[in-house]
Amino acid sequence: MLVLDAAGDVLIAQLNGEIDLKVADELRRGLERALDSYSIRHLVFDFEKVSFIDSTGLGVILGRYKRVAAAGGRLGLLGLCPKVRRVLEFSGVLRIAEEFASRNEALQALMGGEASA
Amino acid sequence: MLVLDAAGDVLIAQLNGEIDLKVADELRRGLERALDSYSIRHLVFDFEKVSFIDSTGLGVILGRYKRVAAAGGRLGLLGLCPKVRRVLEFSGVLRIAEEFASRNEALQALMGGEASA
Amino acid sequence: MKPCRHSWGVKPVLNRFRLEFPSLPGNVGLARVAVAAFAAQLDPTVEELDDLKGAVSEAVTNAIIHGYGNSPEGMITIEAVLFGDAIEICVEDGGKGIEDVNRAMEAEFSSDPERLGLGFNFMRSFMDSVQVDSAPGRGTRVVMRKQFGPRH
Amino acid sequence: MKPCRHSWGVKPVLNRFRLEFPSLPGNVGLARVAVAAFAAQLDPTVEELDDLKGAVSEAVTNAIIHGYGNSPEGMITIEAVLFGDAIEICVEDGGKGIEDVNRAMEAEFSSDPERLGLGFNFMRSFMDSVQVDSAPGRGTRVVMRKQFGPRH
Ligand SMILES: Nc1ncnc2c1ncn2[C@@H]1O[C@H](COP(=O)(O)OP(=O)(O)O)[C@@H](O)[C@H]1O
Ligand SMILES: Nc1ncnc2c1ncn2[C@@H]1O[C@H](COP(=O)(O)OP(=O)(O)O)[C@@H](O)[C@H]1O
Repeated sequence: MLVLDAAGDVLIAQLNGEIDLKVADELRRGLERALDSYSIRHLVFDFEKVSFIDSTGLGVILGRYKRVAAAGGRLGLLGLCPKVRRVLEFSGVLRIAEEFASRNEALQALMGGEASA
Repeated sequence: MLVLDAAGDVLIAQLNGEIDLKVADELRRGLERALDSYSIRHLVFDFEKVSFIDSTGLGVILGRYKRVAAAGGRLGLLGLCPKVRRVLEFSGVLRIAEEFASRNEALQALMGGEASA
Repeated sequence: MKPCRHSWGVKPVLNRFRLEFPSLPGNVGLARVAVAAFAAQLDPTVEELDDLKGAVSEAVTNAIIHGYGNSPEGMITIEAVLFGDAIEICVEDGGKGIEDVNRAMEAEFSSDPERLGLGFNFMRSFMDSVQVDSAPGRGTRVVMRKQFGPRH
Repeated sequence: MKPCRHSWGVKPVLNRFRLEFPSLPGNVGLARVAVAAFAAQLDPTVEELDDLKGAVSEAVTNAIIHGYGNSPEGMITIEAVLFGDAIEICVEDGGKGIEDVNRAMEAEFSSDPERLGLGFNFMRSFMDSVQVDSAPGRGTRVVMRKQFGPRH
């Protein structure tokens, strides 16, 4: 349900399957643990393998974004299909986040133009 | 749910989706209409696109086979995945039917070695 | 009929559901999907899920065509319970009932010449056990159990 | 609470179901799947089905976390009815209820600081109408309706 990849100060979280109440606690814990363990500035979520997400799932994502945003971090999004895009748009996430076409593009933008690690 | 193809005296019926009570009547009528309209001797069912079949679906198939068997017709099967094969085996259909690897193989065997139409 | 009673030794109930719907042919698929989505919590194999769907399909179809004689006015209830690594599924109708349950469960017995008489055989081969409780005019209840294999 | 009453002008009821399950997080997915499999009979578009799943997910999640405070001991009931080319979905809990329904339905209002307060907004944007009937100690009932677009 969650595959994490840290590249420099960017955490890329690949979400998988149905992101709802059933997985919310585990997802929250997994993300918090990563934020505690690495020195992370920016957060990128890859939605390519997400088949469903509701406001509970979005809440987990936005809660973790709030934590990095407090230290000036940015929120990146990858792999938005029309279904997921609608939910993100409607909740206002699209307005505060940056959408990227690939992992490399995200890393380049967020790591300030340095080559990806 | 049913695509019919007549080649000489062989009727190839391609089944599609979930073959259960919901579609049984329509399937029965479609097959009977074809048997009434063409001079059919042998019946071939293609299961490649079948995602589910139960004893109601098998009943429709075997009922139509009984009709052609009375005139010496044979029953051919195509496209059996493990799931469908289990149900056919368990119901005894595999014992009375012949399994073929392709449409051409079925037509060649059933049309008595003549090239397929 | 009295409600389905579930007990399977001392195993605790992990989850359960109860689904009621009218005796329409389109609802056989609804019943399969609900049971499969519910059982998926135990992480069964694809074959185990196919077995459950097959058994539910047979029992619900029987309720519609035999129990209610294809009338859409009847109600069918499915209850499913997860006990540890096992599932119990109860399919119940308030239809015409079965006079002789033993005879009805014989292979190739059917009261309808257009049918194969294999429904109960399928249920028994797909599940570990099948119990039928029925009497004329009192409806029919089929209780089926299946233990899932050790997890991969 | 009294049972869900369904009526939508003079449109005849084509089909319906009632599903009951305990307030466990794993059952949110069961509810989505059941409603989607049921609504599929009307041949909706993929977007329409996604809307139904989204709305059901929000309502059932609310019943579990707000209604029953995450206790698995509560029971949740979903009733769905097809009227012509429209669906009505009723999600009901016997939980703690809502003091001020108007305030609860405001965008970004949540009694839980960890949550977004967007659940009712999602329901309203996914469905044509959302009615909430609730009172403290009497549980909550959410009735949602959606008309499907003209068939393709
Ligand atoms: N729910 C039911 N209500 C009434 N009769 C039933 C019910 N289920 C089964 N039966 C009886 O048992 C017989 C055998 O059932 P089954 O093995 O499923 O075969 P089939 O459905 O092909 O007839 C049926 O023909 C019917 O007479
Ligand atoms: N079934 C319910 N039982 C009790 N309270 C509820 C229920 N559904 C919603 N509420 C109340 O309404 C508020 C707003 O709900 P909603 O818009 O779904 O946002 P959220 O779930 O993010 O809090 C909730 O915070 C809660 O106080």
